[in-house]
Amino acid sequence: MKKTLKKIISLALVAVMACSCAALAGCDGGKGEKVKIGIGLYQDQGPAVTATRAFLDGISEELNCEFTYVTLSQTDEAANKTAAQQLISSGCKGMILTMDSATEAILQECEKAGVYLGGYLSDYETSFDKVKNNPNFVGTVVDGRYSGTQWGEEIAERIINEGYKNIGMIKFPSFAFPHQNEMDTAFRAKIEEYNKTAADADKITVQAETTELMFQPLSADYFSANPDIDAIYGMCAGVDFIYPTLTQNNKTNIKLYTAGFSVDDSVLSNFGTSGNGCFQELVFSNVEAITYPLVMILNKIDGEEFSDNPSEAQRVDSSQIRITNNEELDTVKEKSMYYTGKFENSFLSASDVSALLAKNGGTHEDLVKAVQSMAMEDLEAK
Amino acid sequence: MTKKLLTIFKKTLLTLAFPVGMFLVMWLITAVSGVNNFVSPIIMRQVLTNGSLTTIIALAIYLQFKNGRFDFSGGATMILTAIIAGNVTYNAGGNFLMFLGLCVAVGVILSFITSIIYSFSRVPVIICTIAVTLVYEAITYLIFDAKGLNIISYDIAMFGKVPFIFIPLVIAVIVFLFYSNFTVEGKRGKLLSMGQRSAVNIGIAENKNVITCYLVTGIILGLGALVYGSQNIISPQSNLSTSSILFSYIVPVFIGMFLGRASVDAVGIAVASIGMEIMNSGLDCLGVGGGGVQQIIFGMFMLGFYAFSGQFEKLKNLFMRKTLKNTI
Amino acid sequence: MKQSAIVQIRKMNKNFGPTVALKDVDLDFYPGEIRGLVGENGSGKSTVTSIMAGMQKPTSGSMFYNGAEWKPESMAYAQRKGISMILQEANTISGCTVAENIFAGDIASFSKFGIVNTKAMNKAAQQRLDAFGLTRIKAADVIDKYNFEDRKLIEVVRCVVEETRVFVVDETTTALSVDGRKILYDIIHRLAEQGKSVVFISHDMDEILEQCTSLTVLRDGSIIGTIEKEELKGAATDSEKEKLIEKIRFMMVGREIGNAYYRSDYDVSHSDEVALEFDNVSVGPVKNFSLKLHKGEILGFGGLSDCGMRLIGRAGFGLEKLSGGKVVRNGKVINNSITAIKSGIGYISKNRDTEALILSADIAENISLPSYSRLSKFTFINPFTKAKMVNKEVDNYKIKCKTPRQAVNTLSGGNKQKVSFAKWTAKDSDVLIMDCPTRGVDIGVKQAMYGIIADMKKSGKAIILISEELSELIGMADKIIVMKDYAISSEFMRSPDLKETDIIGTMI
Amino acid sequence: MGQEAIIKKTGNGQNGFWGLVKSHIFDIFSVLGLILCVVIFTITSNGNLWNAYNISILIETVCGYMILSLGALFVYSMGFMDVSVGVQLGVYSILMIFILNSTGSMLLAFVTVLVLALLCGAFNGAVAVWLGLPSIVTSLFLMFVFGGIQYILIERTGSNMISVENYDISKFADSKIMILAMVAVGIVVFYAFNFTKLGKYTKSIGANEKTTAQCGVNTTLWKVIAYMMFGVCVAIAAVFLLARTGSAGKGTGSTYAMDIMLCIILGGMPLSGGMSSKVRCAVIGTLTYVLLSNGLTLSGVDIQTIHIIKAVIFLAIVLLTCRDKGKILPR
Repeated sequence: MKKTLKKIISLALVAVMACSCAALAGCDGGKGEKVKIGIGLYQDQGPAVTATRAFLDGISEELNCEFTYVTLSQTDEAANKTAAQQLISSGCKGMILTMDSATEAILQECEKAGVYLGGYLSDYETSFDKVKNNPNFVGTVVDGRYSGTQWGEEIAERIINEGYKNIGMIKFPSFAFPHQNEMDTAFRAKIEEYNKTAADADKITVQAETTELMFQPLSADYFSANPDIDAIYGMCAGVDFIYPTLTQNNKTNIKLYTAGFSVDDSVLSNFGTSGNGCFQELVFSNVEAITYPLVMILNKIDGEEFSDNPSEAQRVDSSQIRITNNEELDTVKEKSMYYTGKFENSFLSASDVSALLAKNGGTHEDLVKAVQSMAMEDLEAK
Repeated sequence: MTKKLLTIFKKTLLTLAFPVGMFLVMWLITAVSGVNNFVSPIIMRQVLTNGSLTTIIALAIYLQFKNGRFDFSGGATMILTAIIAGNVTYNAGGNFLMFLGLCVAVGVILSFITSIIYSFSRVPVIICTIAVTLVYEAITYLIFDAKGLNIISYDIAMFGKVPFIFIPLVIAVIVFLFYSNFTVEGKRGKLLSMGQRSAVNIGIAENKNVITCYLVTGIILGLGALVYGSQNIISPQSNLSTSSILFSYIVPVFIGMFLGRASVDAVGIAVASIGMEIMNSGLDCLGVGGGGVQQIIFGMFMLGFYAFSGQFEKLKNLFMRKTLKNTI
Repeated sequence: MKQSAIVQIRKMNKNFGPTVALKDVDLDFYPGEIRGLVGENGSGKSTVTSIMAGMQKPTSGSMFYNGAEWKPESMAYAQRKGISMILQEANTISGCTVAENIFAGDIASFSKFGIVNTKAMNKAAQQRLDAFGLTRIKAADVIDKYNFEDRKLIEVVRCVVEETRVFVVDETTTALSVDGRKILYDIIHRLAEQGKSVVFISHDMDEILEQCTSLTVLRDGSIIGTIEKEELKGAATDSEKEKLIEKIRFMMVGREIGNAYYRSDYDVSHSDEVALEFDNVSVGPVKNFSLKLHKGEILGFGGLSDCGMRLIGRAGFGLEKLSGGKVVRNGKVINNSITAIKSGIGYISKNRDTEALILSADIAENISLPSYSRLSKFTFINPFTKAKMVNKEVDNYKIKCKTPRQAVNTLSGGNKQKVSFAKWTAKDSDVLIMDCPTRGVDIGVKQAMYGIIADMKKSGKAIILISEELSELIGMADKIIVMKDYAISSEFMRSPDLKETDIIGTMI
Repeated sequence: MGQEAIIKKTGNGQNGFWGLVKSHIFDIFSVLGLILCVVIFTITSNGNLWNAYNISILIETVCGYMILSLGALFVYSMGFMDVSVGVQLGVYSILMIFILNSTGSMLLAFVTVLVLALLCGAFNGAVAVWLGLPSIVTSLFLMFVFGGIQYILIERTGSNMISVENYDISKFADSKIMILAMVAVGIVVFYAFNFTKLGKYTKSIGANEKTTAQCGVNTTLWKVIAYMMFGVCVAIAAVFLLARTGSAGKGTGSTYAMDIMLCIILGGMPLSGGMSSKVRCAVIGTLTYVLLSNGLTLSGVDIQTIHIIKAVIFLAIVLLTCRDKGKILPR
């Protein structure tokens, strides 16, 4: 009886091995001369991942590319280097990574193997100055705008217009997200400017010291420390870190202006005037922005160069979709690939991307323009 | 009769000493530091919500502990249960009762699978449950498009809030107490954990007991999943990351086991959980919540408490000679 | 000629891997008899009874109980059907109440829909305890409150129930004091009078002769012979008894044991040099104990199991924290086992399998463990030097094994004990404290060990021999110290005229 | 563990080839697992497993794990577990960067970390004994404290991570040096584990602490030494881990505590320690573990599928190597 059991287990092991073998063999597919590009995302799930994959799937045929995905760690450089190495080892000619982590070490590997690296939705804050002249680094496209000033001002204007008087301020620690300081400063400056001219009753109170979240949900004592707030400017990802605390403490009457987006109905059904109306602003970056590093890498691989190629690697802003009211939300639901996860909703078609390649006559200016013309008005115009 | 009342009074006092003491200490510290929002209904509600969750999970961990096993898979079972039950309920448009039912059902099924693997594979329990943990974590990537779970803002997440949170809490405590004190398998489990070989020789069917115990753990884990899923956004897990759930909820178990000696173990754990949450909330108010300082204080407290309770035992032995006989 | 057998065992075989434990055993047990089973360790006496009692399954063969085929699935099942057995090792479960222990296999009978009625269970347990005259034991108490002996008796209460037809006692009495034994003897005799069958396994020949109505001898898994009631009762005088025992021993071992069982000499001389001194030692309940052990002396300690002698032994090896006084060897105070071993003291624990040996380790490892400090040269332990040392000991003690790399738990009890002796001779210890060194060891090995102990004395080693077997103390010790209630109650010098009865009086 | 199980594990002195096979069945399974991994991944990765670049990254990845699990052997053979290694590695990396950046002296950086690692080892070994705590408690304590320190250190830098400046740490990431380090540590550990008191005593402590103590072994002292030995390995591993990226952040090292445990289990060693602890458990386990991740990625397996394949293979290997045939369920 025991012996049979052992045999069964051995057989099972062999079977598992064999199955995985077969599965793997299936994975290989037609190789041809497709160019292999590795994509390292710091999330392994979620709408951004789905949309990125959908976009790359949609354009892979036209560009004759094949994409391999790995998940990066947000905190562990060694793990990220291993992931990058494995991409190189599996034959990738280029890599697009969303984390600026161990970048210098990874670039050394790239130099050894002749692989190109590009950044995606990341400003490469820590390493950019050191790597921008590295021939294997093609530049990065930022998650929205590099500077936070503009958005801070925009939110301040909305708040002034919509008449909220007591504003809570929440952000991530500045060691991790330095640009949220700019939003903070810009917001406060704008409000102060308004307060100078406003009647006493209309003056806006802003939380004196911005609360920093250590990547943990807001704690309930926030409400006892700031009892009277009627709106929160959440510079950090408020969907995951602020909203849960609001619902749990029945504070959804507080309006939330925050970065980030969710395709989840629990968020969207409470946006603007619908549901509890807690969410007033959501912002996300378009996954199509990956076109920038991708095109730059493909140019390098092709051995082509833009006529107006910049002398050093660039940090390019991308346009963001700001959702400020229900109509805009409906537009997003209808037309944005980020929400639908369907390639047909993409800003750029496969041939659009292909046309941007240097060998097809594209220019750097076109490329930058392409990733910067994907804002709300562009979506509405689509 | 009055004597009995007096003992009950004494036991209650001893049991409550920990959270009350913790409250006073934190209150004093916050007051001295000029933080005046510590004593507020919001904080109290936070203590109760978090404390209830901690209690339920700690009970599930402790039930296996009490039966002589260190089950590594508790965290993974809970996460997977929450993801499955939550998503199914949501997709089916079910209500919070359906969520409750599904959580318990899925928790029981997963625990049953674990127990079957353990009792028939006869692999040492830690190693076996580590393997099971890896499998359950991997499954979180395979189901529901690896979305994890995010239902905190729906009505089905009702059990995550005061006062409804007390319903799963009370069920968990009752199930725990009922199983370990009043049922045949609970008694058998006690015999097995204290003297495994002897109990097997006497003729207690160990496999059956292990499976029953896991089924009960499954109920409690299911309730834990219900509350956890109602309070947290859950993302898929990998590489034993769920062990951090285990390690962070094990401290109340350690403390509760000691406090429980004054009364009943389950009550000790509940009281320890509340006490720890008072500490956490106090630290939050002081502005050191969630950061490195809190972790360090937490670690210091755990070691200090454990060391104290260890010495307590030795002190007690000094006055009770009886143990001497047993060592020879 | 007599009633039909209550249990019949036919052609029973049992193998443990390649080891044959039982070979075609045929055995009958009759109502109203107390059947002694004797044989060396590993002769199969425990195996055959444990199969009968449902603890393990036979490899082949059949059993009949009350004429019907008997295939017990567990000990609990067998007990419900009337065959119960008390095991040699402690089988109560600490941390649980007495009642839970008594009804461990039977909790379900106090339950409705899976819910246990604890009150009813405690009440029933108390009734059972009272029926056995153990009114001082309270059913609702946690069993840890009671000592080893009481726990053994609680086990008896668990095993003997109304349905019991066959009751097996496997070497239980070694754990019991005289009082405890008396209670057990009463129980088995009462059962026999009620027409039930008792199977009694023991190493203590005198006990067997006194209590049993018939006797079966096993050797190497086979039945060698049976001594019937008539022959047992026939041996009335001391010399006849002596002869009978001689005969039984011959059957057990298969060869002449001879007279040189214990030490033959009565030379109590020893060097004047003090090897170990207890200076006003207070440990636990033992107060102000003083004693000098000399080189070449065998000091025997006797008494009931809880008389304090064991504490003295542990204190001598530095295992106990002293509340007063000191243990000294060569001017050095012994306050823990490390200083003890450094100054050449060795200790053989009574708990052989849990304290004296590492069961999962091989023979070589066990023997060399205390000697590694000596073997280690500039951190290097030379495997060849080690093997040489181990081989010497294995040869010296004639440890039965295929290779020294064999795990200790594959050895029989006697050979295990040889290993725990060997590790101290390998270490070259000059003082040896032995706590029940021959417990559970069969005659052949026992004889060899007595020879070794006698040789040790000759070579000038100092020995403390703690034993519950008086005959062993009389046979081996130069001086016997009897302890009672944690103090010395009497001392006897070695003499051919010393009788057990002289000593027992001072023990109780 | 059941008595019968011990017999099973240690072999029962049978003769002949099959006796030998039977008594080493668990070792054979773990080696077979490794060979199977190599063969299958060679096929599924179209030979990419063996290209020079992949070999070099394999060496780089294995190095850290290998040194750590070789050191962990001493702790695991006593039946203890150290969950604090991961955060310790993180803090050590950060400290080394601080020291390198301010003094430029690798020696100073290493010695500081070594001293800290030794102190942690001593703490783990001694405090648990002195206060009468289970060793997991002190190790949890260190985990919380070091986790907190790592967080605070990084927070203080005002950045997400810090990097080594003005010092070429990447010279330690050279394959030759890494192999050299692994072999050197391997030889020392092999020697210490099989031919010195340290190895003999840690195994005996794992098998039966009471007996070991009664054989005149100062178990507290040797526990401390064993933990310190691990500490030395942690310090060495920290250098090589840092050399890989030249930077450290909040999560640096955090996964190592659990990974090492998985390595050792994959090598066929019971977590209860004792006599069946072998150096080859650490070696084979580490190789299998690293190969599994590397091979699956190289073969182009989807990220989400890698987890389940790894888990199932782990389960299968565990079922084959850790089965216990005793009468009672092993705990």
